[in-house]
Amino acid sequence: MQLAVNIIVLAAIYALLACGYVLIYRVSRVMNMAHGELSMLGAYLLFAAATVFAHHPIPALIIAILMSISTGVMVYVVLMRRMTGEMVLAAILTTIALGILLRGLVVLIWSASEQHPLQSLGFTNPSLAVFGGARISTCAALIVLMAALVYGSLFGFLRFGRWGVRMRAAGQNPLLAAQRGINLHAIYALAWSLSTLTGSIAGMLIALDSGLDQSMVVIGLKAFAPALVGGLDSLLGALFGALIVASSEVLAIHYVDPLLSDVVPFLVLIAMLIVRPWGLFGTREELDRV
Amino acid sequence: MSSRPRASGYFRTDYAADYALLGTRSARIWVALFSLALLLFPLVASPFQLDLACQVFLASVGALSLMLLMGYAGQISLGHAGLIAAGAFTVGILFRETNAPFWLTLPASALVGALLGVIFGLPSLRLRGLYLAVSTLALHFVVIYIGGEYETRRGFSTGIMIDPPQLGSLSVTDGRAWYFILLVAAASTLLVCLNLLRTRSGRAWRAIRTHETVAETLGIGIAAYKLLAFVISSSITAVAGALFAYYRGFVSVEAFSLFLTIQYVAMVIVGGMGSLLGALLGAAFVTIFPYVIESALLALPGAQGFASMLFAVNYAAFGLVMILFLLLEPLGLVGIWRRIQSYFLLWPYRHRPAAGAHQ
Amino acid sequence: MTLLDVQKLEVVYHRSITAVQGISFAIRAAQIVALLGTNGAGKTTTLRAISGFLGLDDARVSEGAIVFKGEHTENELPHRNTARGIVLVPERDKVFPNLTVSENLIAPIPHGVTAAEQRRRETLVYQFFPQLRDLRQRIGGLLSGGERQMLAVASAIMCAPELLLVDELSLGLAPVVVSELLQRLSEIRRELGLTILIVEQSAPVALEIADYGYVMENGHIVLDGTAERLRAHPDIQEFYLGRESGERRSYREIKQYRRRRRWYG
Amino acid sequence: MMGRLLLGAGAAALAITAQIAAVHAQDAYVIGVTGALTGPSSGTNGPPIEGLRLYVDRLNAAGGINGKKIQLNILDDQAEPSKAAANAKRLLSQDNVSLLILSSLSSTYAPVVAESKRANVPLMFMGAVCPKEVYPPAEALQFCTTAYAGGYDSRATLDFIKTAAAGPVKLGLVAMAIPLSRGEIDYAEERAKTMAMTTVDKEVIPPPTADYTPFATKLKDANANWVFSWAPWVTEVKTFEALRRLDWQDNYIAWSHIEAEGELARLKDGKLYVIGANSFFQDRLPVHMEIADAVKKASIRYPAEQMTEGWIGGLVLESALQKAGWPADAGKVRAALESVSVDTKGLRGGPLEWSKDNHFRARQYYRVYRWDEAKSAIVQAKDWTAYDVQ
Repeated sequence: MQLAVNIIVLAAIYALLACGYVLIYRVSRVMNMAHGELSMLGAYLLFAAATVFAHHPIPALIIAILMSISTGVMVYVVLMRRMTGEMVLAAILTTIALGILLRGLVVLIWSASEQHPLQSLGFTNPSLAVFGGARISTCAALIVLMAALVYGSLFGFLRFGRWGVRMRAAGQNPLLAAQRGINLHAIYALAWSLSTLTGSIAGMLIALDSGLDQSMVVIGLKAFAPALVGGLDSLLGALFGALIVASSEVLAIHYVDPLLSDVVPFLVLIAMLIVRPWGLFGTREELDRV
Repeated sequence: MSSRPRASGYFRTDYAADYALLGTRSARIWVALFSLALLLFPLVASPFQLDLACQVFLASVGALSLMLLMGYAGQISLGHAGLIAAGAFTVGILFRETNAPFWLTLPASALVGALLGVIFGLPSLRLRGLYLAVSTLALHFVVIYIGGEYETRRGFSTGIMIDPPQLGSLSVTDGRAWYFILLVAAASTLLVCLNLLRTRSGRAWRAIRTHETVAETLGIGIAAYKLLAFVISSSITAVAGALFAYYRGFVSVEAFSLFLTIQYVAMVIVGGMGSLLGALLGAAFVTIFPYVIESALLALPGAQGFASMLFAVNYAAFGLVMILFLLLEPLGLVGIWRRIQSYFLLWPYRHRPAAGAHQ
Repeated sequence: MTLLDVQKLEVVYHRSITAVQGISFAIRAAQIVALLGTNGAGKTTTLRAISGFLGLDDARVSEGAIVFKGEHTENELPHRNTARGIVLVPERDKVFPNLTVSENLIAPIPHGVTAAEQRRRETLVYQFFPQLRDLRQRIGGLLSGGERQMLAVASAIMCAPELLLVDELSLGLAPVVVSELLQRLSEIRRELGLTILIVEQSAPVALEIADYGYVMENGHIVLDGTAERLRAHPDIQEFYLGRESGERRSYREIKQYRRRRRWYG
Repeated sequence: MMGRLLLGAGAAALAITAQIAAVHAQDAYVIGVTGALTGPSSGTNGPPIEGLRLYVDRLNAAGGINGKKIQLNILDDQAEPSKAAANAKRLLSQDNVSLLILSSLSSTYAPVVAESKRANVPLMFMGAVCPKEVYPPAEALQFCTTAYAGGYDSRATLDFIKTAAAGPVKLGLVAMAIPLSRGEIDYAEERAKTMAMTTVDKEVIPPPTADYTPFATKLKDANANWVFSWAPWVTEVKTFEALRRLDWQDNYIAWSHIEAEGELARLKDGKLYVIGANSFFQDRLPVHMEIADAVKKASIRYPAEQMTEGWIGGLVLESALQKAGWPADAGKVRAALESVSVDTKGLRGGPLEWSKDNHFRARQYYRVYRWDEAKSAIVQAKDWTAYDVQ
């Protein structure tokens, strides 16, 4: 039982982080290697807001979320916009560089020691009993709920929302999209803000659940394994990929060797790349696209 | 290949001239002067500067091999640190287990590198660009894991110590000796690369990089050449790792983080894609830059007062500079270099002749 | 009144190759104008210049002016032009392969357009192309060539254009499909009072519905006139409509000859 | 174009300043410090350096030692071996320091030790775990002031568990997946056998982990009633929290890193014990007060209780340099260090004494703290217990 819960929680974390990669990739064919850092930044923004509005959680949360959205937009407008038309590698490298920059800034502003936004928000994180004697912490439960919520709304948005349809259109054929009067820059900016938002939500919740420090970055990095396993251009894929990776990781910890837990995602990834390079739900021509 | 403008009045009169590494007299003179400077450097340099130079040479070897793979064969790889680690660990393990001398371990690591090259290269037969990059990245983690396991299982909790290599009776510890060894290593790597690029395979790689399908239709065996590129580059990289192990006198997984890969990719990009000179410039820049920033920051009044912040600044600055280069100078350092060069060559005219203006 | 006025337009690729060398023409509102010419004559370039699509392949309008409803639109961004009312139906990649037909139609609708307006346009489109109504849930990638072309035109109309640019309408389509499409176009013109500029290699297709035509070669307009006049013109007869007349001269010769005529005559 | 100019200008400026930077302090004790001020372990290794700097600044303000100021040359190694090696080379060869101080991950030891041997300059570990080389018989050049040290820690911990435990001990062990921590935990496992404790589960947890629950689940399922963790604080505390979330109600003892005092107050858990060699600030000894207001004055970014390690390092440095006199070269400093005997003023259980063959300390004192729900304050679970080092 507990195993199942653990798997679900981890999967939710990965899913929340992975969809950020997917969102950006499908519109601009860029792998955002700074996603981990951006999520971490989101968490720190929450921490900052929490220290400013001590014990007024709601405004703090709202401020933090707004800030993280605008961060995403800024990243695009200031940085990635210039990289449109450059070669993919250059764009990826830009995101890597951005990541390094962010890491430095975070240490600069909030120092390297661990922070606990939960306390500064004045929340507590009691553990709840769920079916079969298994237990789950409130924040973890929140993560699962959030993942469901985010994915639900994303699916809805992309399928029915006008901007969603535009987004998919822009992803498939930017030229035609522009011809049809779709403002590509707006679309890309939207994608970046959405991905940063989801990433930050993940970051915030993880930070609330188990403290906040630099290690967040590596978690973010690990989350692109699910994204690729599922197929970089498919949200559904990201969801399934997260499930697969999470379950294999948890099972490896439980039955084989805890040490494996940080290679397992990549082993799964390699296996997938050998068998089905374009991922579970990915479209095949993506291979030649990049 | 060479898009450098030449002083007017220089014509190639035969194919030999086309193949000559150093076209003009002036080129030869410059190279001669430069190498002289390199030879004299140790006499004036402080040990710390020597160490920096050695680091630069080590980096150049790695950067050149990566440039071969990425800049010419057009295969993105994020497994570079993994390969360096593989080379280093080959030395470490062989030395620890069998106490093998360097003239055994170096070829061994080259061999291991070649084998890994095949493994790293296999995905490239099916994957391109991003997907390839990620698969190599995954392999990086696997290599590191294995290395780490060896370290702990054998109880080398603070890394594997390696004695300096024995040349006959004397053992190489002196900084100057290392300077020359690594200088030779870097120079020979450069020569190897230069010559490789002038062979059939070199041309094939460029063809593949520019357009894979077209290359295939031209009858180039894509698979073979891709693998070849990976094998060669990887074995050079592994040797670089081995040299690193001997130079530092120890091996430990922490030394081969993902950040190392990023640094090497940065060298290739900052230096300028598709140019060996770029690789060298990039290696020098990326290696020395942090120290320059550091000393610049420490030069500020009362710097020590808030040291921990300063170093965070240093860390961020590296990212910032990379961004600036990517945004403002896509051609990289080599682009700047060429601009300066052509400025002087073409003076007083401002534009170079259209032919070969862009590579 | 003239809707689009092209004056001494000159387009340069890669800062070196001049594809269009100072052409001028004007299109009056609610007209169908055909731009004829063989490969490389510069037709498509002209079209791209008008729709603002040059930037992508490193080309730009170096001389002259494109005036749409009194505004200069040289080197303007595509989506701006679309907002102005200039919409292009491209030669290939004309639909979004992974979107359903209805999504293909919704995608281009600019924000700010009310749902009611959207529905109005949709019904309008479906009434022009009833086939699409049945294919609403079909993925764009699975449509046949003809259906694709219809969808392309349809989604162009969803942008509520004033000037519709159609590139190589007939390319790779069966004659029967082509004639149907042409019919639709002229209907659309009639109903919506659109202005249409079609670029064609096959003159008969174009001249079938066009009111006025221009013939381009090597970046120059070498000939223009009403559809009837063009259809009657001996050169057109010979080289575009492919009717026999006297002894056959090689294509290149005729070009020279025509140039001479233009220069010395 | 503008940007390019900027790039060029910036590079030039840096180059120039770099030249200026290479200045030497003429009449001052030059001490080299390299540590992880940024990077993964900076949370643990940064504060000691800050503390040392704080202490030295106060010394200098008070006129220095033997009338000479102390100049600390601090360099950051980001916990990267090669960076550390380069730093050491630079400090030793360019700034020719007479003592090298290291506060970083264990992976940086090898290269730095190698450099210090090459230059024959003493190396003092401060805030970084003590290597075996400083235990008797000690390596000539290596010294260590750090509180924690492989071997003795596990011994003390297990002894405490033995005394505190009511019934039979079912021991769970937690390490981080870095060689050092794994080694120590393996040692603890061995020792537990000899003390008639059954080790029911051992978890080795990779440094960055999204969710610690899977590991905690195993510990719980193995129903351990005592869990001992000797790892970086993150791993220790996050595993504990995960266990509590699984509603595991038994005892957890972890090594008391510099963060411990703050964290105990945060967690408020009666069955979380921390064992360590440094006294907590809640004892409010005069020295604690002294440190606290020094921190307040200098506006350090870390809480006062994290300064202890650095402060002790400062005490040792002061007395060593006093002995060494002026001018002090590396040799003199080393000789002085070998006979150092520092009164830690209650920061530790007793004085810190070094001899020719013992560069760790003559006796290592341990104290156990825990949170007391009733008093809602931190209390001593066990006062100083001494272990002779031989």
